Amino acid sequence: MSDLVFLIPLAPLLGFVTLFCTLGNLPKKLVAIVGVGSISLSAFIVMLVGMEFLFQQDPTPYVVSIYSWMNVGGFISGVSFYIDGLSLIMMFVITGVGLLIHIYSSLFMLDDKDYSRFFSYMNLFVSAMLVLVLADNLLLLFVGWEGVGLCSYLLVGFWHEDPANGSAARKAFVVTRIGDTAMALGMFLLFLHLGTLDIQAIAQQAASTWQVGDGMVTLACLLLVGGAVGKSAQLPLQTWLPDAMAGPTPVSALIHAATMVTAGVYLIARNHELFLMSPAAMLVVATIGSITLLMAAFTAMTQTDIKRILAYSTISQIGYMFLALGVGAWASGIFHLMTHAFFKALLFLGAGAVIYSLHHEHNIFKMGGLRTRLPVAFWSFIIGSAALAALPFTSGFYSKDAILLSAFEHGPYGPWFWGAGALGALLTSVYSFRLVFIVFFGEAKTQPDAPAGWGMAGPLVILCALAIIGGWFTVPVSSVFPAVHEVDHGGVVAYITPAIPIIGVFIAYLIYYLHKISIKPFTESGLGQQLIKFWFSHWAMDWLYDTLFVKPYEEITAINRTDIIDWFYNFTADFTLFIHDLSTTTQTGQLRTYAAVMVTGLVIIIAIFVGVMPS
Amino acid sequence: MTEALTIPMEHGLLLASLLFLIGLLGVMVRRNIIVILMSLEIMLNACCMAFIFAGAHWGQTDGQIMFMLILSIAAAEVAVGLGLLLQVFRRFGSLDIDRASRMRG
Amino acid sequence: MSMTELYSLLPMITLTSVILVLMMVIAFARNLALTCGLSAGGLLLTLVSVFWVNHDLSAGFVTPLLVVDAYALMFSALIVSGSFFITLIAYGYKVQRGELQDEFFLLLLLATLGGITLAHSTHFASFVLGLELLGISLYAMISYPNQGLFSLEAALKYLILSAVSSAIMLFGIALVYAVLGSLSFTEIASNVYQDTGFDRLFILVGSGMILAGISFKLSLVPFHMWTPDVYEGAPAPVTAFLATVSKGGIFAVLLRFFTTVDSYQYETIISGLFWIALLSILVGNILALMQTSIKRMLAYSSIAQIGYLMVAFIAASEIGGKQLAIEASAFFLIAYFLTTIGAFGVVTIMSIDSTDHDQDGLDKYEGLFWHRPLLAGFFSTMMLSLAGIPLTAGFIGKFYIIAAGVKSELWILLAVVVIGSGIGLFYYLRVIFTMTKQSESNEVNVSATGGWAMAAVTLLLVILGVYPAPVIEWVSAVAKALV
Amino acid sequence: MLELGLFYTSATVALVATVFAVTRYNVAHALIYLIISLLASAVIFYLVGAPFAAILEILIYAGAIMVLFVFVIMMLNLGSPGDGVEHQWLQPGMWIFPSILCLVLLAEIVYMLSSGDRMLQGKMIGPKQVGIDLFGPYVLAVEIASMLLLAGLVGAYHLGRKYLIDAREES
Amino acid sequence: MTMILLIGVLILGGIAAWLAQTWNKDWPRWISLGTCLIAGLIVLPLYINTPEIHWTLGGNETAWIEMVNYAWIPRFGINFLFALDGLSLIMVSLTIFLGFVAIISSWDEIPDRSGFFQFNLLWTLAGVVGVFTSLDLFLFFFFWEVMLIPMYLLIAIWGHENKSYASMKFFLFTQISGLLMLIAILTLVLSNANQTGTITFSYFDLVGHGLPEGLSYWLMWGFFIAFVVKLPAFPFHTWLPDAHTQAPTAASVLLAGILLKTGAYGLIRFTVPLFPQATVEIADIAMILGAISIIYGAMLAFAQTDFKRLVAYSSVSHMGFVLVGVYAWNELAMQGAVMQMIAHGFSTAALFMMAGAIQHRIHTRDMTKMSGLWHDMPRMGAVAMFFIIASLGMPGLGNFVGEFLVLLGAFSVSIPITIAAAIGLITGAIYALIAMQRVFQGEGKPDRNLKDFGGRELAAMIPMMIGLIWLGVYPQPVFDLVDPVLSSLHLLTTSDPTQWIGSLP
Repeated sequence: MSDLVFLIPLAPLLGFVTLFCTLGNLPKKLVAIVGVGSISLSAFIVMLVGMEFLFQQDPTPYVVSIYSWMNVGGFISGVSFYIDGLSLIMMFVITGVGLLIHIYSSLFMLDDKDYSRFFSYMNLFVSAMLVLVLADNLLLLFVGWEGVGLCSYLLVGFWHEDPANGSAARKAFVVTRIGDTAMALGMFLLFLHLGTLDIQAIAQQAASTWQVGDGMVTLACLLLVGGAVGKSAQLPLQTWLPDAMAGPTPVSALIHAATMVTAGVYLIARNHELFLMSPAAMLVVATIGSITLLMAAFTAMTQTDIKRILAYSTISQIGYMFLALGVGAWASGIFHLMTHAFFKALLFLGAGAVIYSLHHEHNIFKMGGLRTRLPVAFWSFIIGSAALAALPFTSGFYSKDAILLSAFEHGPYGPWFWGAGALGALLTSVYSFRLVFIVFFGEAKTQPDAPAGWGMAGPLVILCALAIIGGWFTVPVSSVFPAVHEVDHGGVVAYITPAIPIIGVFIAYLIYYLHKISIKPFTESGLGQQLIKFWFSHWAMDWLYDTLFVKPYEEITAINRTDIIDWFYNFTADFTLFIHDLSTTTQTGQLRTYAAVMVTGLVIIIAIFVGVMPS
Repeated sequence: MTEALTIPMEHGLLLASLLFLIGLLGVMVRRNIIVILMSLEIMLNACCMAFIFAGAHWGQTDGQIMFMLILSIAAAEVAVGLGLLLQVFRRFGSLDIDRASRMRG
Repeated sequence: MSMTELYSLLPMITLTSVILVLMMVIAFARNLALTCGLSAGGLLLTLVSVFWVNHDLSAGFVTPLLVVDAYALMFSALIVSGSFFITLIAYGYKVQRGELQDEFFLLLLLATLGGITLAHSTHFASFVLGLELLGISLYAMISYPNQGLFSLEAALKYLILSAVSSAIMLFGIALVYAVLGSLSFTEIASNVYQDTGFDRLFILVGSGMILAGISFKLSLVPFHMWTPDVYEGAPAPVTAFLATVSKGGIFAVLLRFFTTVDSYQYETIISGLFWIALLSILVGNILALMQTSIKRMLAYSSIAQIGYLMVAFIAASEIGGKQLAIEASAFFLIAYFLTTIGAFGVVTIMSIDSTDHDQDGLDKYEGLFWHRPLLAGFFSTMMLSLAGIPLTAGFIGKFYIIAAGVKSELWILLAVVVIGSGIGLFYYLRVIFTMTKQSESNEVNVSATGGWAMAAVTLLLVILGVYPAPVIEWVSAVAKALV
Repeated sequence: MLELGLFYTSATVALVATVFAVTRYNVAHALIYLIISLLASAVIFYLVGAPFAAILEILIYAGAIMVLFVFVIMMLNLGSPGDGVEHQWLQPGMWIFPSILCLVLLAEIVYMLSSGDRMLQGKMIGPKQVGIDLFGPYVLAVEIASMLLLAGLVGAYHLGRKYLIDAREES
Repeated sequence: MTMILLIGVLILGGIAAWLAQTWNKDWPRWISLGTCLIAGLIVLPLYINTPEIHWTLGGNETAWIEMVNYAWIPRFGINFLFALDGLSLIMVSLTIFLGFVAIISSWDEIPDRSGFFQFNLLWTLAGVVGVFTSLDLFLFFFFWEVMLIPMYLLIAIWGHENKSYASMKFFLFTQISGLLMLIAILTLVLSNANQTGTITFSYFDLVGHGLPEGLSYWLMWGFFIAFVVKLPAFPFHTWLPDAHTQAPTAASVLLAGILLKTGAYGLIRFTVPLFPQATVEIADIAMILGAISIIYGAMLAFAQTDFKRLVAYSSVSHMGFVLVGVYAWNELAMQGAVMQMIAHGFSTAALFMMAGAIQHRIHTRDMTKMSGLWHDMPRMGAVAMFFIIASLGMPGLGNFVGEFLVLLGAFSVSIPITIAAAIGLITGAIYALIAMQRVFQGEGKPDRNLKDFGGRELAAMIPMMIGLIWLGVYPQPVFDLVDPVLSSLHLLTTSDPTQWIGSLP
């Protein structure tokens, strides 16, 4: 089957090329067939490859070399794919969820005039994402990494007639580019010291070159983390993700929830051997994760836009994954990645269905009572939110529980991480069910259209199923990651942890369904308003960056728009002209002046010659 | 008279220089073209004188020969110069050299 | 005088005979075409005789006044060819200006004779006579009748100032003679060393005055003030002559004097020349910058060009760099001749119909590229050559100058050359740019002879720029002989 | 001694006459002073042993060339009426800078002259000697000078003739 | 012989095109196109040849694909010395190709004097080909100057509203710096002649000269400034925005696509090999200049409202990478620099062509007056998006390979400079995307009725797109072609491999 591996990213790429080059001249039906078909092909091959790999006696990772990309000056990088449990699970998620979302989109986007462009970008994205996860070296990974960033940009700004969308897209690209640059520097550092960018080789070389805790390895890890936080929207580069919701909803589901934003998690997990050598970097990852998950959770509590709530929840959930990575619970992190992909895609698609039916209405306070009118969406949301809140027996529960327990066990800071995670979990359940109660219960405020057809409902249903049962399996990554010593599930924590979401749901129920508890005293108090405003603005991060970076950059460039250096040259020219004007006045046209100047010259020359005047 | 003066050559050259400078001054100060031409003659004459003194110092004929050559130069120059002067007087209606300062800059 | 001596003087004799014949012809039949043809033919004949003599040259003195050697013949050839082209270019110009134009060519030939005399002269007497022969012919040519007031003014200014400078120079010569007792360059050279009682101060003041006079003729700063006015006022062909033949002849004698007498040993003289060259380059270029009259612009640019030439001249003060420097100045001068004649040739052709004042306003040249592409092409080539851009002889010339400067390590002057060239580019390009502007057509008549002459000059310029090897060989052989 | 006295007297005359020649407002007067200066020069030439030069100075310089000036002055009818104009033209201020220049130059020359101490040879060089040299080594100079005079002739003829033609047309 | 044939064909083609305008308005461009195709056909067989001619360069054996040597000016030992190796071959091919693009881009744009236009275009190409192939220093300088004249005329005659200023500035900058180089060349040659007794301008004789270090240092500056002005690097870059903005499209394409590359080529071919010691001394300065150029250019590009000006400043930024790469002087960075040169040639040429096409259609370059062009011209929008993406360094396209290798190589030499240069990746994205948004995205304007890219324009664009993808996906052939050149240059600058400037550990 390894012969077919190259087709996995190639099929969507060909789909992209076909759709892009025809520039919207194909009938929509054909576009949908190409767009969805290429992903299906990819998914099918992933299935085949996965089956073969998993049903081996002893699954061993293998490399599929396509061709040698660069071989220059001691730097060798090939286009070769690395198949192991981790890349397989990623591919399953990408092609599987991707396929569902493609199917969903084929209906959702049907009325859009740029239908073909949409599918071409989506195909390109899937292709790039597959390259990202399949790459066996960091450079190729970087290709996919930037590629998905590009697609994110293209798709966020898909409706480019509105400049706001364009700005959001640019923000998404530039902010992640900052992280990418850090990651590139990390790659340079690794290459400088290890002489290779091959991921497996790095792991081996690092072990032989560096001691555990070496400053260099920490620096390299931190630079890679820089890339990861950019792509995965973690502190301090998370500000782009909420704005990225400007794109079509399937995009949000695929890119900004299920796949691309988890690339950072994948990167760290992929390089876990390196990270294991740097406890400090691990600690940083965990800290970033826990802080981000809390910040985002607080913000999600205050949002009113349905997609932004989900966006912040995504940030928060990735924070959990980071926390997991940081505490060494690799498998749990990847597990959560997978389950999150299911339930978040579900939530977004559900939200998409709602928005679709409500004529692009995003404000949750203008919705309400949709439970009966949009039953599919309603159930999607119920299941998705339950998984998100990690209610028992949903997929989210299994993954998140494992993370929290691992965090608790982890070293001296463990309880702190656990505390953050637990608080986050509480908030998660509150805001997710706040959303459910406000949107689907209460009185109806708008009249939705009839729900869309099965093309959209079908994927929702499948995802519902996945969101529930997705947690019942284990991810086949045991061969990838070092065995974690068995977590002691005893103790109070093991019982408290599962209970937290339930408490959260209950609180939300009291506040937003029964209206038993009024939050008005809080929201209307001065401090409360300030706090809410602060949280609503996501801890004023945008403002901070605006003031610190964006505005100064704009101002400096605006001041220097005409190029200060040029001023120097122009001054030289003007000065010469000035001298010219000055000296033309000596040419009076009068013969007497000329004679006098001549004689002056004579006097001076003789003076120089006889040495009266120093030459 | 077969014996000529024996004076310091420098005296003669000083005289020539003074004449030369007076002529130069005339060129620089006067506005009447005729006077300027005359001043030129004074300068050339001063040169002649310098050559005569120098020739007398060395006892060579070269000084006098140069004198004669300068004489012919002066003659030719004056001839052309006066011809030009007539034109100028006709066209400009004046002998003021400052009239002839249309070109400048 | 022996036969060999007479034979060596063949070019001068030829030219003199042509002058006399021409005078007779004019006396009997006034016919401009005939006159012009005779002059051109005579000049060609002279040119042939120059090469003839050069072919089997027995270099030597012809009386103490003149010397016939490869150097003299090279400059003679240059001067005669310059006059030849100017004759051709002037023809159409003169035709339009009615009767009584025949003597113009006579004067031109006389002036050329003066130039050749300068090239051959090795004695102050012949030097002064050659200079004045050149000068007096020029006075008459500049103010040649039927020109406007400007030419009169120009002639007046040139006459008076030139006479002053001649007088200054003569006085200087007298001072030098007073202490050295000789007027011949070679004898001066030996006296300077042999005579133990020689007075340095006399020689210095004397050479200061001579240098001032020569600087005037070469229009070097600060003796340059006349240049723009005279260039502007004089009829364009005369300006071409003034800028080339007159300067070439004087430079020839200056270089010969310095190399023969080895005045280079006087450091103060070199330092004086240094300032003159430096100021000429800077002042010339700066003054030319925004000129709207092409002739004035070319006048200022010629100040700068001669300043470049002086860099090579100064470079000859280093013993090791002497040959290269002489070569450089000779080649640069050749390029300068061609370029200047070409440039003023275009102005001449443009001015054929305007009998009052030459067409030298920059605005008159707008759109020339589109109406008269060939003429504009010629002019652009000239501008590029003046700017020292490749494909033209000017580039090789500038290359030579810089090589000479580098060889003698004149870093400051080289820096000034760079600055000057930078400024220079601006106004040369401005001309080209003006010609490329769109404007309505203004018709220009081009005389056939003038057109062909321009084509020949341009072609020569480009050939020299692309394949200069033969000329370089020639020049370097001459320089080798001189050193 | 008498000759020496004669020399310094002539020198003084020449200087004074030249100063007057340059400073007179009336052109005719100036010309007369110039002729006096030239005659004084001729005396000096004779005294220092150049009789041929002295004769030529009188014949050609004071005679021929100056007569040309006289012709022109007569032709243009520049008499006393020109005085007033000259007075206007010559502002005292105009003298200052050129005079300073000339004085500096004089100082330089005096500085130079004071360095040496040479006597004239006191030998008389007659016309014969001059003639022999003139047509010996300097024969080509004579030839070139002839061309020079030819150029002067052609030039002057042309410039002057044009003037006459115009004058005739106008009358 | 191929080189002389090539230059000859271009020169004669130019003359033919000029003459042809008398008879028919359409002929010149067809002749021009044909000339370019012939030139391309002349170059192609060279790829098949393997380097066969061996020559000693600074004591080392080097291999060349072709070499021509005729005496020109024997007095100075100046020869018609042309030689071609992989690096030259690549650059020459790029030149011919972009010439083709330039001709196509100017197809409808030049209504009158098209013959003279094509003449200048082809002569510029001839000059540039000469620069890339001549190895006699005099000859090199000759071509170096010659290529400027037709380019000057292109800008001065067919330029836009401020052409006088722009063309003048362009010429002044390049000429004055050129004169400095001429002085340096002559000093080098004559000082070398003082030592060895023979005057020679041959690169092969001059490399490895034994001049004292102080002198070499100053000479190096002469070369360096001339090349860096052309590159152009901060602070000599200010001619470029004006020249590019005012030039007609074809001239912008040539300027950005190949003329800038001559500066980089000169640095690689001449400055470093001739003055290895001095180069080490200023490597830091040069790299810092490169890094400043990258960031400064990007910042200025961001602030512009004129589309062409933006692209022009982006060139400053991109060529900064080349400067950093060259002076990092290890194989990675050098290969990166070469790759960046080629890729930048494609991407910027395309962007200028785009700018020209837009100006041709809506008669403005002001981005504030555009917006929403995608709506009107989706094909152009898509193509523009491609090149914008390429220019901001998207992996998978040529520019990325170049920038990445430059940074990777430079990282081993100076970490702070590399970090500064890497910031250019961010600033680059900022201006590139804002341009995209301002021009193509946003609300379209009604009634604009614009013509989308037609077959002619796509015929120029698509090869460049394919080229960029090819360079990004499979750059190895280019590396292999250039590798022998670079490694021989390395060998001669550093006889001891351990002392390579910025060699890898």
